[in-house]
Amino acid sequence: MNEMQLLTWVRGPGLNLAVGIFVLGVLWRLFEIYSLGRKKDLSAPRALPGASGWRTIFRRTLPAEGMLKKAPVTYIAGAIFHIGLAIVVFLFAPHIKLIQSLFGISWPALPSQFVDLITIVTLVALLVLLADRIMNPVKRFLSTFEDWFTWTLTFLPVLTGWLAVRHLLLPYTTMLALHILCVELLLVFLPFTKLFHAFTVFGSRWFIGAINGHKGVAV
Amino acid sequence: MQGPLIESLARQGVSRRTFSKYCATLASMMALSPVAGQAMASALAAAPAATRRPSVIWLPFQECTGCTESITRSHSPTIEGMIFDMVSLDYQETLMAAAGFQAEEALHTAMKENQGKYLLIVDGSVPLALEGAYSCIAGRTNLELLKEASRGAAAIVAMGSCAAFGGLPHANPNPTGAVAVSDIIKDRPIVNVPGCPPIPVVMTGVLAHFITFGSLPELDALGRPKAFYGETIHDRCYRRPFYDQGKFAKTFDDEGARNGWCLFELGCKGPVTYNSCATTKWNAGTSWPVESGHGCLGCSEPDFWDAGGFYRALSVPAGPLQMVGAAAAVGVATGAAVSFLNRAKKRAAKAGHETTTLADLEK
Amino acid sequence: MTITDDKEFKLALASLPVERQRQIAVAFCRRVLDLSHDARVKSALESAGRADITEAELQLAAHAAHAARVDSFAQCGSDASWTAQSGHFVAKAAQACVRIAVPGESIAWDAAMQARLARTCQTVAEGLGTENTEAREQYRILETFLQR
Amino acid sequence: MTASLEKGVRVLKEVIDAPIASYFNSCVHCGLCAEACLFYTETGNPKYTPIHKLEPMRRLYEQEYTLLGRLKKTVGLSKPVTDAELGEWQELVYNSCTLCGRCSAVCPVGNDVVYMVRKFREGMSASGNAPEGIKGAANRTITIGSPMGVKLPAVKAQMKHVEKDFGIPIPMDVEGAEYMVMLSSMEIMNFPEYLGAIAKIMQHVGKTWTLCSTAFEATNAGMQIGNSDLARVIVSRIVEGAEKLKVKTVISPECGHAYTALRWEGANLVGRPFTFKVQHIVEVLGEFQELGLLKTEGFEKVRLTFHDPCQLARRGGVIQPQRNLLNMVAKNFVEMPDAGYMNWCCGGGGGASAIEEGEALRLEAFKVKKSQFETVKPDRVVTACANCRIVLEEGLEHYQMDLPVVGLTEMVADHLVAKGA
Repeated sequence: MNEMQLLTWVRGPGLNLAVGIFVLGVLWRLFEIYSLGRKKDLSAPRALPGASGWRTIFRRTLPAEGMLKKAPVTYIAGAIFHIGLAIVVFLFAPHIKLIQSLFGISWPALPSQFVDLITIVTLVALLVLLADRIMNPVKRFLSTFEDWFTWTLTFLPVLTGWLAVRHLLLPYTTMLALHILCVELLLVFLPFTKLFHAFTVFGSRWFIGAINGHKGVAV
Repeated sequence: MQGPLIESLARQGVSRRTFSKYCATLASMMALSPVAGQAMASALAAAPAATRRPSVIWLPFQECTGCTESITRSHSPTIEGMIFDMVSLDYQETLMAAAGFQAEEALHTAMKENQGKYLLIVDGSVPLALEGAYSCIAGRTNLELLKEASRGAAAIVAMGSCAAFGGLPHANPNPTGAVAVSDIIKDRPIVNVPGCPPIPVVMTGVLAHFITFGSLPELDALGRPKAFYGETIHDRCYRRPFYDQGKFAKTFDDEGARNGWCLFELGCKGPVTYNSCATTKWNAGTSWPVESGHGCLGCSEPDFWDAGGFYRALSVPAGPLQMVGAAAAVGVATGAAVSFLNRAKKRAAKAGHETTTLADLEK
Repeated sequence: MTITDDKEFKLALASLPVERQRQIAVAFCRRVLDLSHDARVKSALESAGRADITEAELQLAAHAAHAARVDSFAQCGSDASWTAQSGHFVAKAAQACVRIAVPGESIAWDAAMQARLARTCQTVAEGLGTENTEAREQYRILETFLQR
Repeated sequence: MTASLEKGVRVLKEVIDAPIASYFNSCVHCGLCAEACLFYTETGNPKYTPIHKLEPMRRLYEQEYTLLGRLKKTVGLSKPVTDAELGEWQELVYNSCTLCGRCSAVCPVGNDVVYMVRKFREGMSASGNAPEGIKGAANRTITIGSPMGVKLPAVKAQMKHVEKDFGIPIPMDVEGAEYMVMLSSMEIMNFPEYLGAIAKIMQHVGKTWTLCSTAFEATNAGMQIGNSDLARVIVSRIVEGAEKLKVKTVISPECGHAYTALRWEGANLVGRPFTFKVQHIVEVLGEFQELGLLKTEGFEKVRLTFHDPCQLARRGGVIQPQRNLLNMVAKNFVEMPDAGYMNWCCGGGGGASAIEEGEALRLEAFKVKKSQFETVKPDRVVTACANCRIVLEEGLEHYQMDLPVVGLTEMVADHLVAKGA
């Protein structure tokens, strides 16, 4: 298995397997979670426009009043990371090419130098978040193996992707193969770790929005 | 610089200066020092006189004669043709006049007389299925011929991707069980000269190096001469600036293609292919695949036939996803099953509920 | 003049100047002082009783009475006892006595009400419900106080 | 029957639902809920991180309701929940949690942590791991009728006293009255003036009201302990009383958790929507103000600020009415930092103040309130919850801050123009 064969494997059967497990895992876990149902709230609702689950899905993206100054690192680095990752994944030309080849839809890309800069910013944000998870007493207290593992699972694809585009450290073939492999590992583990918050965050925010919206509280 | 080669070159109107300039370029291409150019020129010129011309045996197995075409494509009386004056090409089925048992006769005598000294060139992959019955010469399988010929060979040159990595016959589903030379012969120095076909000057370069220095050039992990296969096409490609600026041709006839933009999105395998097409180019420097507007196929890399479509970009999956439907079905089924179990468990817990009274607050 | 109901009682008290209101308030508190076991309440009442009390002493006494009142709150969910609660209201009555009078507010009336609550708590604790004569006793004290 | 781990686990299996499952799967251990919880911010001890208070329930959910969790359990890889562990968690789930909901307000992935703590208490109480203080309160509420053992005669005594003090009759068991007023034992014992204020207000606006002899107690220790069975018994009394007296609206008094128990959990406990409205007294006053029924005179001149009881503002949705009322009777009303929806808890709600062993922790948690007051430097604090008042007064006393605390209802009543004027 030399790097060309590795690249061919990860671009072919590897990706197939990973996407398969990903789809299987996501559907399985979504059913498993949301099938538990929720009892209807019999108390008389208090109508307040803007207090609904739907609104909370967006509003909860911003920090609550007065919280930004209490945990600036988490909020700022977290926001930069998520936005950066979104830009790199969805607005970088080769990724759009990939999505087009799989699903047929495509959209204009950002110039690669700009995405390259965003990738560096995203990597730095991730490293800051890692440092904070080590230094912050609460985060370290809460952290289990899964936290360190999922951090790595998220960091490696971005790093290898950047190195591949920049043709650094390893020959392009190997680095591209590693990049795709890391993405596949991320896909495989996502539904079974806390990375699944990428899907359940909408359900959770909707629930808290609906439960409190019923009481006329816009959370 | 004297010697019979110089006289014969002069007869064909090739001056000494042209000959030494050729050796200098050859040496530079092989990443040798300029001084080596001079040494190569004097060695080439003197070689036939000092010793018997080294014997070269060319064994063709499962091959399409593309490599032979390539090495002889020098239709104009270029220097490559002259190289054959330096070697005694004792056996080459396509080029030799003899046929039938005379040809076999020539092969065996060459092997006997130059035992341990001749250079064996192999062209084409070696089939192993049905004990090699898929490809035989004079009733003997390529496998036997290769083993027999390699025993007396000083070195083996696996010419072309088929001999080097198995090539087209080895591609999926590989009915003949074709393998590369290096998969069979483990005890002889082998140099792989992959390409489909390899670049002519690369082939002659390897021969010239063997004749001059009596040894094989420095090889990379896949047994390929680093001089020619040290860098990727992408690193030396003249369209690289377009790649860096993100300017890609989307179709073969769009405005990008006409402007000579990068062909990455049209499946060019340049970034992952080690060869010197971008520098040496083909047909005496006339052009090369990318320059002619078509992406590199990656023909000097193992299993390039099975590396996803030639027209699918590297960053694009090799093929459509087959498993998604089935995976979704299994996912939904598993989810539904677990939901059923969960709801049953929750109902049971509700049914088994024992109303807490004040006394129940104490353990 | 005789006082027969709370309306007259309240009017009479309100008509008194602050110093005299403080004296009558202390008198009401002394009647229920035995219900409280908090030294601070006793000390606050003693200092309030002295006619020549200065602003600073008043401040100090108010603080002591405040602390006594806060400490004697019946805790939410605790098995509160009415006897203890009567002590709480004695502290509240004492605090009314030492409060800096604000025009329009009648510290004597407040003290009287808190004293009655203290007594009610005691009778509730003893299971007598609201049968107590604290109000009439307070009328007597005021009548004798007004003659002096 | 006595409490047991097995009963506790069964109750948890019953109450764990899709929201809780979604929340456990969304938590990314970011630690922001701790930054919002006064028990962490004032002690700096990471064990008070809100999501950590749910660890046993999280493991139980994983082992019972996820396929991988169940597989891990069968092969013995999972750490089962033990009674000892629940005992250890009692301090986290009760002493260091007043169900104030600030953690839920900040969780970036939208986990309603307080919703989960409330459900976890179902399992804790069923397994006998609830604190003594609240058990006593629940016991007294069910057997005697009030968590502090207040019986009807005592209520009648206070009513008589208030009638004399305020000169207004206090109706009891009047059928067909528009409002049925509830009291919390805190008010009956510590703040009888509240009842007087109600009488004055109702007289002022000319509304008919009544107390109910069989259901005068508003607080619900069953909900504080987190046991729906007990809470159902307690709240059913109020429902029967209200329906017997055929009142239109039941007024929940100045007590946060009583409001949550009756307004939001009541219908779900008895299993059917109420046939009457439930309003917090601040809501009622807000309505009266909007209808222009409250004619007031004079203004409080001193600098005062408002402490929002969590169950009223953040958890109950009543935020603006109290401010309108204050602006009606006060000239110098200033908001404290984080006022309104994000206000900090007094530290004593949800039965926490009934737990003796939690006293020291509560006083330490009170420092956040102290710094809020130090920032605003008010001369008086107004709030709308009897227990908040006492916890605030005790805290202020502990930190030698001379700051009186008054109830909003009483303040509004003081400024009402006398009838007929």
